[in-house]
This record gives sequence, structure tokens and C-alpha cells, in this order.
Amino acid sequence: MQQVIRDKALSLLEAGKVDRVLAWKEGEFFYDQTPHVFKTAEEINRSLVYNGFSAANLSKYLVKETLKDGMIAVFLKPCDTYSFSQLLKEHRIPREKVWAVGIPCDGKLDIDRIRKAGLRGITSIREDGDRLSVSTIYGEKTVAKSDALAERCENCKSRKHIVYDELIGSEGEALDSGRFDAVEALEKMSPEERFAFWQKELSRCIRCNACRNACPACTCEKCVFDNPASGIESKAPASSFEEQNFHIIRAFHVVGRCTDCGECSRVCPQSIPLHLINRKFIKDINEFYGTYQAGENPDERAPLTNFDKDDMEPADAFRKGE
Amino acid sequence: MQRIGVFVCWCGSNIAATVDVKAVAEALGKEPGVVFFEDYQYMCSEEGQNKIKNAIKDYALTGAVICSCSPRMHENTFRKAAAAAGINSFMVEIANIREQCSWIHKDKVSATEKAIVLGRAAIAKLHLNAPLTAGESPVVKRALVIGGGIAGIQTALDIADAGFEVDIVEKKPTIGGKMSQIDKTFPTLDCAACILTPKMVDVAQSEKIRIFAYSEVEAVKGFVGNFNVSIRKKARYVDEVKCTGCGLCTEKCPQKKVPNDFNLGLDQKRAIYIPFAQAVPKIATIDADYCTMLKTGKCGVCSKVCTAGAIDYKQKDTVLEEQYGAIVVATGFNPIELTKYDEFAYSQSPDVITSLEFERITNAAGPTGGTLLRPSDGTHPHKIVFVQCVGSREDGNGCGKTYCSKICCMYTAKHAMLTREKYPDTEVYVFYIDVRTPGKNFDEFYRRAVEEYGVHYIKGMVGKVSPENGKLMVRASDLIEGKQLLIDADLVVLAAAIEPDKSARPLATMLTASMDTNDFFTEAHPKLRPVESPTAGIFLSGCCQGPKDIPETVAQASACAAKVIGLLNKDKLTCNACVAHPDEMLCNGCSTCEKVCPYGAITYESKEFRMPDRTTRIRRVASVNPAVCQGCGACTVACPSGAMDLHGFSNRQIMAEVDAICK
Amino acid sequence: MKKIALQNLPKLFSAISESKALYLPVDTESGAEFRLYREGDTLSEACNTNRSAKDFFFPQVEDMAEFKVEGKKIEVLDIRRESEEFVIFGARACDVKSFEILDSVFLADPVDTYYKNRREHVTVISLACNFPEETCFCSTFGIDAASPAGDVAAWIIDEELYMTALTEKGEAFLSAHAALLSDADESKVDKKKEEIAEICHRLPLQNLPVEHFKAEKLMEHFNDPKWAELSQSCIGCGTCTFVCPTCQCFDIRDFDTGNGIQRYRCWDSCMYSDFTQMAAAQPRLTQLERFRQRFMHKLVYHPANHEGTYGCVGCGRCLAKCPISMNIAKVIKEIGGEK
Amino acid sequence: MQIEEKFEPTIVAFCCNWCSYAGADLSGTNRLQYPANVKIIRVPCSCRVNPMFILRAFQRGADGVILCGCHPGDCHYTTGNYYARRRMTLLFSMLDFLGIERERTRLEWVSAAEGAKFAATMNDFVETVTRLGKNRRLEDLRCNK
Amino acid sequence: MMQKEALLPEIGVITDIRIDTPDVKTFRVVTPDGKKPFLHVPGQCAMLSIPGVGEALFSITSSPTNTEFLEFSIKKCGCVTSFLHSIEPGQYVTIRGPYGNGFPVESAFLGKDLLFVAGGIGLAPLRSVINYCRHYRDKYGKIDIVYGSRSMQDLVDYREIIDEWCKEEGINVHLTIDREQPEWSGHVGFVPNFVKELGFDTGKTAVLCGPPIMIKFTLAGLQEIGFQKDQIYTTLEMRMKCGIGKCGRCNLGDKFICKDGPVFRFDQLEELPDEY
Repeated sequence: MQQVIRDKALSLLEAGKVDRVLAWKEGEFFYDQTPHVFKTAEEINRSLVYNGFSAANLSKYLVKETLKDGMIAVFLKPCDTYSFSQLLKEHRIPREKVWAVGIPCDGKLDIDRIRKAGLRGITSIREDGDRLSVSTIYGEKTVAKSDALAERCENCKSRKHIVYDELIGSEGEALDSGRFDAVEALEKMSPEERFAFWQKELSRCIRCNACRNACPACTCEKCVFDNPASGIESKAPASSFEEQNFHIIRAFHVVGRCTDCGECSRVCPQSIPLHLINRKFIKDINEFYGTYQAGENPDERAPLTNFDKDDMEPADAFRKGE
Repeated sequence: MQRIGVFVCWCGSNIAATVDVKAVAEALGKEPGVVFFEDYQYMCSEEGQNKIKNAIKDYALTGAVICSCSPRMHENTFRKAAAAAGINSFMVEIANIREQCSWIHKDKVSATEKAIVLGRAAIAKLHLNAPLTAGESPVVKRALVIGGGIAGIQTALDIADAGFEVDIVEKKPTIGGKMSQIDKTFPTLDCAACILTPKMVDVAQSEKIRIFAYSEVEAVKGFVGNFNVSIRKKARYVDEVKCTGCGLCTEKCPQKKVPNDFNLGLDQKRAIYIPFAQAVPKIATIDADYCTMLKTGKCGVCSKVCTAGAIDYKQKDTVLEEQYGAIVVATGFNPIELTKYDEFAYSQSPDVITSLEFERITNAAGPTGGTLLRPSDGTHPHKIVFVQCVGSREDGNGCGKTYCSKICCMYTAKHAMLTREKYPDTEVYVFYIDVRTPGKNFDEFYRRAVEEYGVHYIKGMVGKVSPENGKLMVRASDLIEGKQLLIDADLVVLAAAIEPDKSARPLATMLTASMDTNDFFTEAHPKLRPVESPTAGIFLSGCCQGPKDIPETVAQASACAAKVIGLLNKDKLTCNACVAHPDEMLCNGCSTCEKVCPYGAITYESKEFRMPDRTTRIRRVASVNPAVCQGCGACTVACPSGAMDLHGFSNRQIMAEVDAICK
Repeated sequence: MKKIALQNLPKLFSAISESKALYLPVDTESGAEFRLYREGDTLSEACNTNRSAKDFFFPQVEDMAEFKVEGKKIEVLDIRRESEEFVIFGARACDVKSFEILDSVFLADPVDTYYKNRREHVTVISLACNFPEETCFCSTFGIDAASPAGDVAAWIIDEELYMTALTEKGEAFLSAHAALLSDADESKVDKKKEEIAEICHRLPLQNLPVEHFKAEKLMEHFNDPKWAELSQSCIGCGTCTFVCPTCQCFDIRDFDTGNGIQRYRCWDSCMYSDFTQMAAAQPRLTQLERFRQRFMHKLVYHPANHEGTYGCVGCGRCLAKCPISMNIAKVIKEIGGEK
Repeated sequence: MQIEEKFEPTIVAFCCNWCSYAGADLSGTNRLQYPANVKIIRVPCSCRVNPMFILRAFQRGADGVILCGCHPGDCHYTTGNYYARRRMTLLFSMLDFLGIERERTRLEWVSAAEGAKFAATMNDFVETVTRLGKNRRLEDLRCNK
Repeated sequence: MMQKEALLPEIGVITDIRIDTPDVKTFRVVTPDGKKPFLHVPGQCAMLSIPGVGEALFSITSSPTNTEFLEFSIKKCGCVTSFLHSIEPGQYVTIRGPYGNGFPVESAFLGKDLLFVAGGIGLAPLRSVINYCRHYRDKYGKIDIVYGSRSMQDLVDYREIIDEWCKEEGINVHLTIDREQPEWSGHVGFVPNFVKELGFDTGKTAVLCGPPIMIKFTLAGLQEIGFQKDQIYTTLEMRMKCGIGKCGRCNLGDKFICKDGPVFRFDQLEELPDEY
């Protein structure tokens, strides 16, 4: 697949169809790829990669990249196309400046899960069918690919590409995933247990803003948390409230816009399951106001800009959970 | 830092009895920025207001906090006083220590504490107040009336009478509406046509009024004072200017089998027609669905007979763009569809008719020339059953309306009385739930029907009507006698509920005017502003707002006209000062705010900006029309970047109040 | 040289925590973290804790003063409590080196007394790395993972922990707990050191071309065209800064508690767009300038001001944590000339 | 035995200007009592209330926050309360999800004519929150000195 | 000199507020017991703050020779400055400092002819050094002052310039404003051009302070007429939080403006990135 993508990138560049190509660049190891704007064939041949660790959602880079002149090609995995579509809907990206290439994805790998399996000093990883051969300083190991899959990919919501100019491989389908199971499990706990759970998780937050800055829905010109005029500017988890507040507001601001791409949890250096907060909102929306998938339909009204006269009251929402 | 004055009102003993006003004033005097404090018996009195004015001047105050009654009482009073003393009227904040403190608490200690907290919140808010000026927008001195029934006619006439131009848009070929179809009016029994047609003529002759008949409103843009309306004039295939209304074409047209909608389909008309003799404008119209020429290209009889050369088969719809300062909705009503009421056999027998059809049958200009005849066989009915509340006052689970249609009791009494008067040999039964006659001379009228004319009023429900051997067998219950009845009627007349015209819903969307669940337009206030829509510049006349009889409709129409005149009389409109405003540098252009604005006050524009990184960028940003924005704040919360804020109730102001209260 | 059997460590830990607060790296669901010793805690084997050890002296949020405001009057309250004596047990060589780097900033005149107060109250027991990770490159900066600095250095060899005092404080520590310790000879430790050195030789990033960065080439590095390309993928979060043991930028902010104003300092990041934002100007306009600042600071400015000591200890946290895997190793390779 | 001081919760009530604030006024006009713990903030419409405000209130020491608006269908601005209802439903559900006691937040529809309902609602809410005790799960310790 | 706690501020009281121009006010600060808060060198700065509003670094505009108080001329441009502009005498503030290196008045400047060039609020940092040099008049040679602003009303310390500086022997004051004004009889034109027109003796030591654009062109102008970069000083401004070279904001390369600056010689600046 990597070669197919390289060839596509090369042909787009050579044909003059695009001026730049946004893809993943190889790192020091197998797993540390960096999103990169390729400008030359030489660069593409040398360092454009696509494999199980090409995890970053590239769609958000387009907001910045399309401010520049010229066309840019981008490779989008199915879930990335939802983000892309949502950004188009919000007028954050001029469609005409992007050549979107849909590419297949059979789930991305999470290096932290491999490390957690007790592997240290990982220097390279080879994908052999459903197994991974891992070379470490301390010897060779193999791991089942399914044990290294990122959480978001274990619970993949869709293999369908929502928007693209061309597609590599065949089109997939929206999947029936168990992505709300973890939310449900939390809902079943007592409030005390839930509170304890989130205290434990959120108290680890170091407010590095990785979740926010990586989130394809968080593209505000200036975030309310950075804006002294907003009245809620804050920079540090100075109290447990600040931790809660930041994550509630962050998630609330992307209600109906969050496509559940999972970048927030992927990038969190403290492994906080932030996606659960977003998913709770998504689950509530689906249950209260009918199924809604952000990024899927550009003409659909988002749940918070819509209403029904017979919407449920907050008190009924609680009763529903019981 | 503001220089704030705090003024604590005793309100006689209303506040002072439960709140230690001196303690409140002194406590608030210690708050940052407070340079003056005072308490007084009646702050709203002239003497009290003078105290405020003097303090503002003497202490160079930049703002005032008044701890008094509800801002709903005296906010304006104090704002005016502040303005008179030379500071912006929006630099006043009220702490409501009467309705929301002294009157609800008995314990003086806690009431005083609470009053101090409320005062602190007001001070905290005031610190963030900025002078506001309401914008102004010019007013186009012309009104649009949508609907040419009696409501529209009356409103138009009154507006024109005040010297303003008015356009009437009527979807039918003639104005006149439902009233033109009615025979007599209750409770005076004068002839509807006799009182309506002179008004129609007045409309036609008024220099201030233009009639766009056979036209519909297609799009509305703009806002109060400045509406841009697209009006579609449907093709009549007759040149309006050339047509003299002689009617020759309507006699010669070979296509005679066109259902006559003016007579509710009880008879037929030609494919080219003038709805009725007194139609305004009196211009022929070709019904394109039936015209042989338009359908096959072969015929052309009307064109041949028309001496004025007015027939134009090639005519197309035209769309006019017009500007208005105010829009009056007078879209009226229709009887509901009765297909769901098959127990009354409306669809099974032509002799089960609606009250409006009954009107046409008894009308001298109607299909029977005014003689009461059964539609099925043209015979004279000897036994007539009137059924009231068909589709009205239902429990909400059924297919009907929950509301009372209001006019049925009276017109049914009228029909019963007129029948008995003209045809004393006819027995008349009226089945009713209640007879509602609140209105001038209404009850007298109903009693005459019962007492003088011998109409059988039976409290009870009609269970079923079944056509049997040319008769209509009416099964009903008499609730007072407690027995079942079976009446072999010749004619059954159903008092169908009335509902807003179907065109009202799409129109409301265009106007961003709100409707209730029954599709009646909502008034700005049910008691105090009954003829205005909450959407500024939209006014309500007649049954589009709720069921009404003719006198009420005309009264409302005139009231509505008065409101329109009041608006058009102004050269400029003062806008709401507390409007939303975006911080363009923060705006992402995502369109979220636009979607929640109930007034269409937000648009997007692409503007060039000098960015902090010294580049120039064209960005899509929100723009609020202050003339339209009513200041609800829906957009401020919808905006994810916090770019949208509300003057007078800004994020930081409200948070400052929160902080002060929770301190 | 002293030693203690690993199975007796809990005894040592309890003994330490009787008199002083004891912090040690403990494995949690989300990785290793330093935390206050609780009975049952065991020493993590992980090379790196998620958060670095700088928190001990330079916590993410630190209250500095409180102000009471009434009318025009202000009162300043010094709300500092003297730090208690504490022990960090099991800091790795890189983290221990980071203390030296932080000292060179915070203890330089004028002294940061907030930092100093905490710093003076610590005893650091360092621990050699038996299993360095692929992300480790401390040797690039001359740090020996096998011979960590600190007050006491320690090695885990087989089922025993070997300890040797490096400072007076360290001596005091060992003698205070002498009852639990037995004497040991150094040969096993020397052998362990060789073993670790051998592993370090095999680390892929052990010798980054950092020597190419020179203070006298400051402007040349600054104007290197490669910064633009390197910085383009940076999303401007503060992850690298916040997990970094040597990043020491901070912000001073006021918080209105409703009863007064609390002045606190908190970590800040030169990667943030508002870091140098002024009312009317912004000297570091784009992510390029911010990105460059961070690495120039570590690789050029800091050594220029501190006798050639780099502002990086090669712990590898930023390599593991950066959302887009752009990191100092890649920067050193690109700008430093190799590749 | 030590007599415990009765816990007096801080309650913030956001009331829309057109219905609920007027309803609160009416409850005053009719001299209907409710505890002084309730402090009202006037907003133009229930849809003006940002989740930020509610969180802010808890941060600053509120023990309960109630939002009152016009009945659905009666909004002065036609649709504001419908949006408010969705926002608050989601926000309250989220707070519950994070383990914050759900009884601390409430959304009520109070018309300008419902002075009695306003007072009754406030009485009930204060009682509920008093029973819950001090807000500990969404507080900012810095603000609670 | 410096307060004993570098980061813990002390209380200052604003005893006098002078309105200089429409957007510049000069604040006089003493300790609550009426003394001067600390000693300083001309060109040094101090952190003033209003708790809850913020803290910011300002040049000390009064001369070290003033033994009674410190003065700060402050232009309204941000959050803290706006607040300061809204207060009244008697207001408490917090103050800490002094920070920075200051001008080399006891080394490089000794015995030199001095040329001060300022634009707008740029006079504020120079006022301290000018008055210091006036006080120790015999330590220095001739003093020339070129000062310009947008308009006559925007000239900071106008009264002091006219009433004291202009009248003193051995001091030449050259004032200019950007655009003609009816009540202005002096020179009209931008500072850089004015400096070139005046054409100074290249043996002088020059000090520049003002908006970046003025600095840029004046520097070029002085070089044109023969000045070397090592003869020209300036004082820089940047966002700062700590004031003691630790918070990491104000560095130009390896130099911290708050600690190694704010006074730099242009030959030093040449070696540093131009991130200011």
C-alpha cells in the first residue's frame, strides 16, 4: 500500500495536479512518523511512509496549508474523511484547494500497547499478516496485531470514505462498533464510582493542550482558554476544578462537531481516555435526538443547532438512564 | 476603574421593613470602585431621581447601581435619570431587592445579607458595562398586506387612509376572501356582499393601494423597516391592463366543465372566468389546467371574442421585487378537510355539506340562485340537521383541533334561523356540545333562533350519518333527555372547524415569524401586543392569529393598521442596543450562530484582515444586523470560539455576577 | 558501598518515610509516576516516569503570594510554608542531571527562593538504568546511565540493591539507615556498569551529532533553512515542554478567589502562541520561531550561558510523547548536520 | 453533643427576562416565600446561558444551579428555550457522567404567571440541595477559603 | 539594591499621577511609609502590578539621583496599563525590582559627548539617564537630545524639557513633531531625518529609544553620517513575567533582555537573532 500511495503522490505531483502532498514521513523508528508536506519526488521516494503507525489524522493541517497558494494533495483514512468533511462544512477549508485521496485502513497500531506488553527498547517492527515481529535491543519478539490495535481502531465506526476526489482500494462500510460499551459501563456505575474514576483520570492532566491542538474540530482562531477576554482563560490544572472544566468545555465546544476520530486520546501523553467524554455526548445525542454522525452529511443540521418541540427535558434524560 | 454610585431605595417600608437599607448601602460602599452611596425613601420619586442625578454630577460617577424594585418596574426610569445627568443610560444596573428579596423573606438578617449580595452582583456587572448606543435604521414607508380578505382589506384601507402606500398580495384572482362567499352575517343578518363590496371598491379606487391579485409571496429578506419581498404574479393569460372585465369571454368559452371553486365545487364555470360579479380586480383569468388552447393549442375562442385584445396565451409568471417597511399577515382560514370524519358521510353523500357550502346554496349569487335545494337531487329539504363542533374542541388524540373554532355556534344559529324564516315547513335540528355566545347581541340572537324560530337545539353528539334511500339517517344522542335519536334528515350541515390557511406555514418560515402548534401565528404578547408577531415589523390581522368572527377581524385589522401606521410614521427606527456582536478576529466563520438565530440577523461576509503574523488574509466572518437582532443570545452560546458576545449581557458580565453571588 | 536485598526494600522505604516524605517511581495503569510512598508500593522498573522529576522543585502550579484588596489598599501575604525534608528514591541519571541544569537557572543570581526552598530539602537516591530504552540518548550529553549522580547512587543487581554515597547528605542517609544495610564490594557494580555501557552502545540514538552545535555558530543555526520544514508539523501543544525534565519556562498569573488574589506560577511553553504575545507586538510570530526557540535554547543558548552544558538530558520523554513524533533527536540530526 | 450549624447552600438561578424573571417578581408581589439562598441572575433568554456560567458558579462555590425559562413554545424569542433545553440536557447528563450529583442542576419552565410555581420550585430545589450538602465534586478549593 | 525576594513583590503607593499626553501618564511610587522603594541605575526597570489585573515591566523614568520616589511614565496600551490609567492617587500597587543592566553611566559613558534620540514614549527610559547625566554634569561632555513625537501634545515631559533641559547650558535639545501644527513653531519632520539634518559629530555616544521603525532608520542614518555600531546604544522591551531571567520569554538568542539587557549596544545586537 505504501508503494501505491507513493506512486499516487508522485503522479499527482508530476502531472502538476498538485503542488504539495500531505502525508506521513518516516521517523527514527518504525512507529514515530510525522505528518509532512512533501514538495519533491525525491522526498517522497525517500521518506513517505504508510503503515500501521501512520496514525495521525491529517485533515486539520489542511486548515493551515490551504492558506498557502496552490493545490495540496492529502491522504485520508476513512475516519479522517469525516473530520475533513466536517471542516468543509464549517468553511474551514476551501474544497477547491485540496485533492483528497481516500486510502484504506485496517486499523492503526498503538506503540504504547506494545510497550505495555513488556517490550522495551523497540528498534523496529515488521508487519507479518496478523502478527508483528518486533526487534528490540534485548531481542526479537512477536505480538499479535490485534493486541496492538489502538482503542479507536478496535472500535472502528466506519470504513467508509465520506468525501474524496479519488479512492485507492475499495470502499468500505459504516460499521456497527461497540464504541459506546465503555461509556455504558461507566453509566452503570454509581455516581461515586464515576466521580472517583474521572478524578483518577483527569488528575493526571498536565494541560499540555495536545488533545486540543490535535483535535480536528478545535480549529478556533483563538481558543477560549487562551483568550484573556473570554473570562475562562486558564493555562494550568491549578485545581481539580480546572481539570474538569477544561475537559467539559473542550468536549462541549465540539458537541455535534466531534467525529469521534480519537486523536485526543491518541495524543494524550498521560493516557487519559478523553474520547469517552466526547463519546458520552455522541451517545446522548444519538439516544435523545436521533442518530447523528458528525461529518457524515454536510447538509444535516447539527444537534445543537436544531431542536424538536418535543425534545426531552434534562430530568427525563436522567430517568432514561435508570 | 468605574466610579460607581450606589443608591438604595427603601420603597417606603416595602424594602426597608425587611432589609436594613443603611447596612446595605454601607456594605456596598466598601466595594471596589464605589465612590458614593446613599439610601432614600423612594428612589423612583422625582426627589430620588434628583439625588441620583446630582450624585452623578457631583461625584463624576461613571455608573449607578440602584437597589430597588424589579428592573421590570423602573429600569427605564433610572436609565432616563442617568441620561439626564449626562452618562450613558446603559451605565445603570438594578439590584432587585424588593420583589426578589424584601417581599419574599421575613428574616431581616438574611434578607439584608442577600440584598448586599445582589448589590455586589450589580456592581460587579456594572464594572464591565460600557456605554451602549442603539443603532438606527431608515423605514421604507410602504406596507405589504398578505391576504385580501376582509382582514387584509380593512388593514390596507386604514393604512392607506393614514397616507401610506400599501400593497395587497392575494393568491386568488380577486380580493374579498371568505366574506365574499357568505350570504348574511350574524347577528344583524345584513347581507355580507352589501357591506363588503363597497370596501373592495374602495380598495380598487384608492391611489395608495396596489392590488397584486393572483400573486404569491415567494421570498422575504431584510428586516423591520427594510423588507425586500419577491412577489410572484402568476400568469392569468389575460392582460390586466387591456381587460375591461366585460365577461364576454367567460360566456363564450367552450370549456364548461370546470369546477367552480368560488362555489366550492357545487357548480361549474368556464376555463376563462371571473370568480364573481363584484370581483376586484374585475379581470378574467384562464384556468390553465382546463383551457383547451393552453393544453392542446387548439381553440382560441376567447381571444377571438375579446374586443380589447387582452388574451395572451404566452403570458408567463413574473416576479416583482418590492420594498416594504412593514408586513401584515392576513392569510385567513379554511374549513378543515372532512375526509377524516366519515361517520358524518361527507364523502358518501352530496347532501352532507359544510356550513360554507350551505352559505353558497342560500346565497342569491350562488349555484341555486339562493333557493335552498339539496345538491343531490335539487329538491327542497324538509328536515335539516346541523352538527356543531366537527373537528373542534377535540382531546388532542384524535384527528381534529383542540381549540374552539369560535364562529360555528353563531353561524349555525344564523343558518337555522334563516332556514326557518324562509322555509317554515322545514324542521331544523342543531346538535351541540355547548352553545357559546359571548358577544354583543349574540345570546339574544341564539335565543331568538330557539324561541322565535323554533329551532330544535339538542345537546348531544351525532354518532353516525348514513345515507339510506335518499335520506340521511342521523343517529344521535340527546344528553339532556338521555335518549338515543334517529332522524331521517334531508340535509346535514357540518360546522367544520376552521384552521389557518395552508400557505401560512411556509410564509411564517420566510418571515421568521413564530407559529403555535396549530399553525396560528404567535402574537408578541397574548394580551398586550396581540396584533404583532414577535418578529419586528410583522403584524397579524384576522384569522391567521386565531379564529375570529367578522367584527373581531375588522377590529383587529384596524388595530393592526394602527400599529403599522405607528411604525411607518417613524423616519428611523431605534434598534435594540443590547445586540449580539462578533469579535471578527476570533470568528471562525463556521456558520453555527447563523443557524440558531431566530431572526436571520446573522450573515457571513468575506473580509480582508491583517493577521497578527502580519499577513493579510481573506476570512469568512459573521456579521450581525443590529436592526434585526433582538438580543436573545442564542448565538453567543452556539459560538464555539466565544467570538459572539451580547452587549448588555456579556459573558464576562454574567460571570462577574456569578462570581459576586457565589463569593 | 552498601547493599540491601530487594525483598527488604519495603523495610527501607518504611524507615525512610518515618522521618521524611519519600517519593519513588511506581507503576500505574498509565505508566510510571513518582508518588508519595504508600505501604505496598514497589519501585518501578521503568526507565522514565511519565512526568519528569522536575515537579519536585518546580511544580506545575505553585502559589507565590496572596493579596488582600480593600478599596485602594493592598496587602501582600507570603503564603509559603517551608518545605519538608524529602527523599527522591530511584531517579534516573538523566533526571538527576536535569536538577543540575535547573539549578543553573533557578539558583543563578537573583536566586529563585521558591525553587531553592524545595531544592535544599531533598536527598536524591539515583538508580542506574538496567534496561535503557530505544528513546534514550543521555550518552549524547555525556550522561552515564550506569553511574548516576545524586546524593546516593544505586544499582539493582540480581536480587540486591547496591548503594554508594556521593555527597555528605548521601553519607548521612546511608548511615541513618545503616541498620538495614550491609557492606558490599564494588566489583559487582563495576560489572553491572560494563553491562549497561554495552547496552548503551547498541542504542540507536546514543551518539547524536550534538557537538555540531556551537555558541559561536548561534546565528548560523538560527538562520538554518531547515527549521521551516521541521516546524511545519508541530501542532503547538506543550507536551514536549511539560514532560521535559529541563524545560523551565513559566508564567505568573493571578487568580481571583473571591476572597483575595492568589498569585501563582505555572509551567508555560515557548511552543504556545501566546507565550511572547504582547499588547501590541509578537516577536515570535509563527510556530517556526517558537519551535526554533525551544531547540535553540536547549542546544545553543543554554550551553552558551552555562559553560557548554546542553539544556537536554536525553531522557527521551519527548520522543515517546510528542503527538506527531517531531522531537529533539530529529532536530539534532537535521540541523546538526548528519543525514 | 455538638449542634451542627445548618448548611446553607448557595443557589444560583438564571432566569430569562420575559417569563421566569417576571415569574420570580410575581412570586414576590404575592409575598410567596422561598429561602434567601436563591440569588437570581437575569438573562435575556434561557438560551443566553452558557455552560461556562454554570461551571463557573460551581467553581465559585455554588451548591446548586437552576435555569428557568419560558415554557417550550412560549419563548419570547420563539426558539431560544428549545436550544437551551438541548444544551442543558447534554451538559447535565455530562456532569452526571463525571459523577457530579445530578440533583445540583435543574432546568425548569416558569411563566410570568407562575409566581407560585417559581416559589415552589425554589423551595424544592433549596431543600434538595441542602440535603445533598456542600458541593465537593465540582468546587475549586482556591475559592473556598 | 534589589529587593531581597526576587519574585515576591512589595507594596508601593501611587502618590501622584501626572497626565503627560493623551495616552501617557507618569506615576509616582513610594513605599507605604513614604520612602523610595529601592535604588536603581538609569535604564533599569521594575515590575508593577495590580493584583488580579496583572503585572508588567516598566522603565524607571525618574533619575537615581531622586531620593524620594520612583517615577514611571506609562503609555496606555494593554490590560495593566489601562487599569493604571484609570486609578487615582492613593492607590496601592505592588512593585519589585530593579531589573536589568541599565546604562553604562559609570563606565562607557564617562567623559563622552552624549546624543540621546527618542521618539514618542521612548523618552521614558531616557529621561532617567538624561537627568542622571545632568546631575553629574561634569562627568560627561556635551549632551544633545533629539526628541520627536506625532504631535506637540504627544511629547512626553514637555514641561520638564522646556523649563529645565532647554535652559541648561551644555545641553542642546532638538524637538520635532511629525506633522505641522498651528501652535508649533519648531521643527517638523520624522526623527531619523531630523538626526541626519542635524548631522552630529561622530565622536559622540548615541542612545536610541523609540518605536522599532524609528530605531531602524535612525540607526541607518547615524551610520550614514559615520557612527559605528559600537557607539550606539538602545534599550529593548519584551514580554516578561519574572524579570530575573528565568521564565524564558525575553531572550534574544542567549541573552535575556530582563537580565542581560534591556540596554544593548548595536554591535551586540548584531550577533543576536532579531526576535524583538
